[in-house]
Amino acid sequence: MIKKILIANRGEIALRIIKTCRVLNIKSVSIYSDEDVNSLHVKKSSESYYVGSAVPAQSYLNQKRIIELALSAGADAIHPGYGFLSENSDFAELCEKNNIVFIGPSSDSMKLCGDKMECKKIMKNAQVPTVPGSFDLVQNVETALDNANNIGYPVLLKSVFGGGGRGIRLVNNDNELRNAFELATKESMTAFGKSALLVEKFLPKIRHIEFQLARDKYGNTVHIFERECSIQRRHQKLIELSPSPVVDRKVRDEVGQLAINAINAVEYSNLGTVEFLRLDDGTFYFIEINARLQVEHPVTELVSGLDLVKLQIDIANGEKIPFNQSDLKLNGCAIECRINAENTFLDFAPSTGLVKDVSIPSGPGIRTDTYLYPKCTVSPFYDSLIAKLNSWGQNFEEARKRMSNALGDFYIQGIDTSISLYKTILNSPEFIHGDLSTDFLDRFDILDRLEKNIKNEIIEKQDAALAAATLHSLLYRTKININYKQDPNWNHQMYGL
Amino acid sequence: MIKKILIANRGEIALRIIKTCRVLNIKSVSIYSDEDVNSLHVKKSSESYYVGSAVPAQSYLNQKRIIELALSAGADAIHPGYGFLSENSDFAELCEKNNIVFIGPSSDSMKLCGDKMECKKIMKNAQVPTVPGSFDLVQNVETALDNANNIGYPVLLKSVFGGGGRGIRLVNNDNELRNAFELATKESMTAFGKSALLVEKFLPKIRHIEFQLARDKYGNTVHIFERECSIQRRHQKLIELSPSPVVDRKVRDEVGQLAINAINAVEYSNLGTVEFLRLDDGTFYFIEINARLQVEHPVTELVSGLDLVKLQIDIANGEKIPFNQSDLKLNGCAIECRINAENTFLDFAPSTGLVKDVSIPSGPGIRTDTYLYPKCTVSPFYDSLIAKLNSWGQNFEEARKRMSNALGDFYIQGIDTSISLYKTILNSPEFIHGDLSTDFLDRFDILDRLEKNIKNEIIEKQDAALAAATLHSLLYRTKININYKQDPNWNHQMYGL
Amino acid sequence: MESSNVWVMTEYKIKNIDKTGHAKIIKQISTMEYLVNINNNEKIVNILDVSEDYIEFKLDNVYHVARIIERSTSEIKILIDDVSIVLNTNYGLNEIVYKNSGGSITDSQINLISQIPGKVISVKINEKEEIKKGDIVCVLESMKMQVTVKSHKDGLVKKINAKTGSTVAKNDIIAEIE
Amino acid sequence: MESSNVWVMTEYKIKNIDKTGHAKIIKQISTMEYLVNINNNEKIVNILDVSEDYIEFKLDNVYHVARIIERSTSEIKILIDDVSIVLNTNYGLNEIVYKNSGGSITDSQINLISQIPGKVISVKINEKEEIKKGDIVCVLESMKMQVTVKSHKDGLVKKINAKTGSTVAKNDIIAEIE
Repeated sequence: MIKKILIANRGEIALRIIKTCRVLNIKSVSIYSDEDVNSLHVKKSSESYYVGSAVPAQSYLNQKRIIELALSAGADAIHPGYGFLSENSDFAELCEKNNIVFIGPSSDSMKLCGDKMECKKIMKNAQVPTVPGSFDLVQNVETALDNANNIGYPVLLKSVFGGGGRGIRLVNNDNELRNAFELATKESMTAFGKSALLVEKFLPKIRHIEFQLARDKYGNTVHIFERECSIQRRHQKLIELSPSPVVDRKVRDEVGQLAINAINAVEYSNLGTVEFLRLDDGTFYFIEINARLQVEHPVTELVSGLDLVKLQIDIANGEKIPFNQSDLKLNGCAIECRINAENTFLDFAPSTGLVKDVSIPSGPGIRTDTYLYPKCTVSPFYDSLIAKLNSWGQNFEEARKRMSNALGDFYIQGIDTSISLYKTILNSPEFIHGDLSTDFLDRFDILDRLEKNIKNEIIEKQDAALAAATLHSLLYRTKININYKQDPNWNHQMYGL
Repeated sequence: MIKKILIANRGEIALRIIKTCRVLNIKSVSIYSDEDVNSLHVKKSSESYYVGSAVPAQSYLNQKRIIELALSAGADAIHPGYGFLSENSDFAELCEKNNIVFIGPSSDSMKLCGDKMECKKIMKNAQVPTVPGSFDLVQNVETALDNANNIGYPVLLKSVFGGGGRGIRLVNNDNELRNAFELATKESMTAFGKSALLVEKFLPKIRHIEFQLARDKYGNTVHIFERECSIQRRHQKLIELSPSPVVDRKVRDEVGQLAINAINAVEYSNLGTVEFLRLDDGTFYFIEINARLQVEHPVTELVSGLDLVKLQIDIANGEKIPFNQSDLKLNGCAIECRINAENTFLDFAPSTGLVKDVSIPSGPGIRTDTYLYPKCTVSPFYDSLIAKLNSWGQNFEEARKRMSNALGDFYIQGIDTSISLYKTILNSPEFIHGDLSTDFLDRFDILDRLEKNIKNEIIEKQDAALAAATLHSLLYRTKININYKQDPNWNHQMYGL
Repeated sequence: MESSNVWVMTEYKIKNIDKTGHAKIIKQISTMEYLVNINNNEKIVNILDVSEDYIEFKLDNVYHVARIIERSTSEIKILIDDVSIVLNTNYGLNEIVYKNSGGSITDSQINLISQIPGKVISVKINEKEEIKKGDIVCVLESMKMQVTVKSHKDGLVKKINAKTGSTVAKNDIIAEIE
Repeated sequence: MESSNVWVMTEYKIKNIDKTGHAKIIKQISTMEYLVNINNNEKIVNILDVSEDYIEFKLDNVYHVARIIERSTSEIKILIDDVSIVLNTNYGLNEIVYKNSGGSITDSQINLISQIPGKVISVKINEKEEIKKGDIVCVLESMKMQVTVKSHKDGLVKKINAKTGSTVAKNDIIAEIE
């Protein structure tokens, strides 16, 4: 039985894990870099240790040092959170070697999930549909042409050395493919000294829908419903919800079963997520398995009632999943907005520094997971995710309205955030009608709408701003501040300038 | 359709109602006294109006002024919250006369609920069991003796002019009753010029269990499960939970039906609560109907998923309840702690003044309803309830652990609160085992335990306190404060005193 | 370095539990790190943040926050992790009498002081009357609640300042009892 | 009373929407209450709380909070109910040029300034090169994200300060473009 968990992470997810540790009477050990001396996860854990300098390689990615700290603190398990070492199979292996329980899948299973090509082949055998395209690297232009004609144009020519949208070319016919192949090979050889290309079907207007899975060490597997994560920018999720507006019970059963097959095929253990693309015609294609707790796990917690971190720990302890698929009931609807420290109009550039003041929303159906507190600092060394605002409602519309209001109540002074952007998205008719896709922001010119909304807000607030400026001028010039309330002569003072 | 609601209340319940108004796109009008100029309900409502001086009679109880404000602001409805005018049938009538929707029962129905003797008679006819005793005032000692012998000793002799535990005498036999009757009559005649006495069965070790009811204008009635509110001090509820540990499905169905019969019998409309006493042998006795939204409504919201304020407004709008009894599913368990501004060891005396700092708990399963914010003031003119901390869990134990941790995260600087008391109660084995009763605090010497817990905490923290005092002395004496971090010579300065 | 031995070794009386403890700074390890001796155990303190009325630190890797509520030459009132502790620097000369903070409150042997602001609902004693400790002196109303104020001692009621219907502020003298 | 007519009538330029507006305090009704004229409409202001960088008030019974972020003799930057508004006191003499706060950022016509701290991943231009407005100058990494810095104007690259692998602070000059 796990008694003490080292949390190899920081920020809101470290706090989230600490909360479940406290409920389970498990001691939590936190680690912190120079940047995080005054972070909330240090304050809320049972013990904390300095791990290294601000640069992640020296601290939250410093495998050797983290293992040493776990051993010296007597931690019997490590929770990696998300990001950092959470999908590093070497680290999972290092934990195993040191007899420390890694709260996640085995290193072998994680390795499989991380190898996209290998994983795609396994899915083919497990009859889980993947995006049409090559199952191996295409070594020459003839194979590429064969593949392309098999699946039909348009296709994407992808370099495996790319990532995040780089090194991807859209081609519409044989001629374009020939040209693109030559260019891509040359480019890759120059940059990396080797070339490795893939051909994949180009899919327009897609939705990102994923299933939350849990699998224990005895092979019992359940899915805990889907999450739709189509609202993205630069392939990064912004807003997630459960259920998806295009998944009904029948689809949930069918695609949920595919997800179960997928995770069984890699002999996965613990919690994981199977990601799919969904086309407008209702086709689902497997993309990948995320071998960790996801950022957006709270929406699943809100509609299932489960504590997913507890479930992770229970499975890591060798316990059986204490329910069957049929025991799980999807209750209401949940939405998450990832509050990022960024300036939407500066091309989403990070915004860091002192958070002068913060006021955190609460009330019916609202859950806020955040590491912010008044006078804390947002560091440029780490992820820009500063808070996760979640809402729950009996239905999508109630959840949406609650979220919209909670966004208005979330006050963060001193840094730029994505809150205004989310207000615009949440109140867009297309979002209200569930017309989601990964290109939602571009398709509906959301940034232009946001700009218009901001101008309208300014117009709406101009009278108040003028009143404030004028009255403040008066009070500022006369140097009468808050204390004037106590002064019975204030009336006269004001005019006797 | 209601478009604008004046909220004739303050504090957390005003904020709670505003939140639902915002979800429903209804404008909220708040009112404030001199004490509440800087209160959060003023800041969060659509409009706000000054209502009068700090004394409730001049402000939140000032019926005429409130009606005037509602009319001039164009509010088509008034929500009374709880306390203040919420159960004042004259005010409900005044609203009706002015064509303002009173969000609550009709004045006639409210009048019936308020008349305890009349209500008891109606319940007798509706076959809802009431506490054994006289149904009329006992005019002479012979009737009192008859009644007492009918129901069996021990009995309570109660003066209707008492209230809150005053004017109640416990008697064990005919002789004691004769003496008590004489004394009570004399006392009442001296104090009030008239005497009115009741005989009621004395019930030891009772639980307070109530049912949340909703009834629309067409007579459709549902109960939304029970709440157990047995943890009390001086007949005031401190902690409430749903479900009750002693109510199973069968009892819920049976007593829920009694509650439905009770509320049908007074032709109630809107949300109300039917309160029962439960004896150790499982007998339930009707006590009274609370003709308003209750303080503890969030626990019902958490286990039912309903927004009870929305349901109130829908019913007031003449809508039918959109679900049947069988649609309602009790989901998990919820607990509420009423955080009061009071000093437990000064006989629960109110503690008022500036709240220097506050940090509000959040996270999985936690909901906090409060009017506190950093640097706000708790006024001595109004109720000592400053926050309602609610937790939800899949079962009682998860809800309890989450609550226990959230209590630890609730930091309120500047005033005394009941948080420490609740930590002691929540972690008492008797609470964990559900051994609740209205005399819980006395029965288990909770205040003594709290004192011991505080001593243990001090012993546990003494090393840290000594370290803090010593290091602070060092830094304080040398006048080196937070800025020393930037000073590379600090090391030397420290020793060069 | 030894010129300021005030902080080198300090003995404290922990009022709330009527015990003594001592603390000594052995050495400064680095800018933010100290080796200390607390009640004969060596421990490491890492200071995370400090200001004139505030200190955040780790003691043997466990986080603590101490807010200095009041500080005089002989007494420090600290709120440590939300636990209130009063420490007296104990010079071994004058024993500080332990007073129970619960129950009734006195600022001297004579004056009965109100701990809360409120309206006087009723006065239960008369001047020149002999009363016992714990007898109800008056009833105050504050925050919709009735609060009884009880005598802190046996004695003769010399003067009653509280009048029915009037209001009292916190720390007002309700009565003088000799 | 008329000696200080500065505040009696003020005309403002609302930068963000390129409009003007005016405000006038007509009279003080009571200590906390004023009658004002805003854009030719009379309104009542009730002040709820005020300090040197903060004012809470009701305007015709609707609550507002204004935080004064920056204040000079000619410009006031206000955060009103979480909406950022910049006002210029407009004396009708010098027109203040409206600058779009989106897009690339300059502090003069020459310097290209970094809006964020970060590590320089790659530099995409060379000194003496002619570049166009919007061309990518360099790529910064901050918070795990790559951020492109684009040129704010057409021109000749006079000097590049950013070097691959080095770090830049907020407001550092990345390049000089003539």
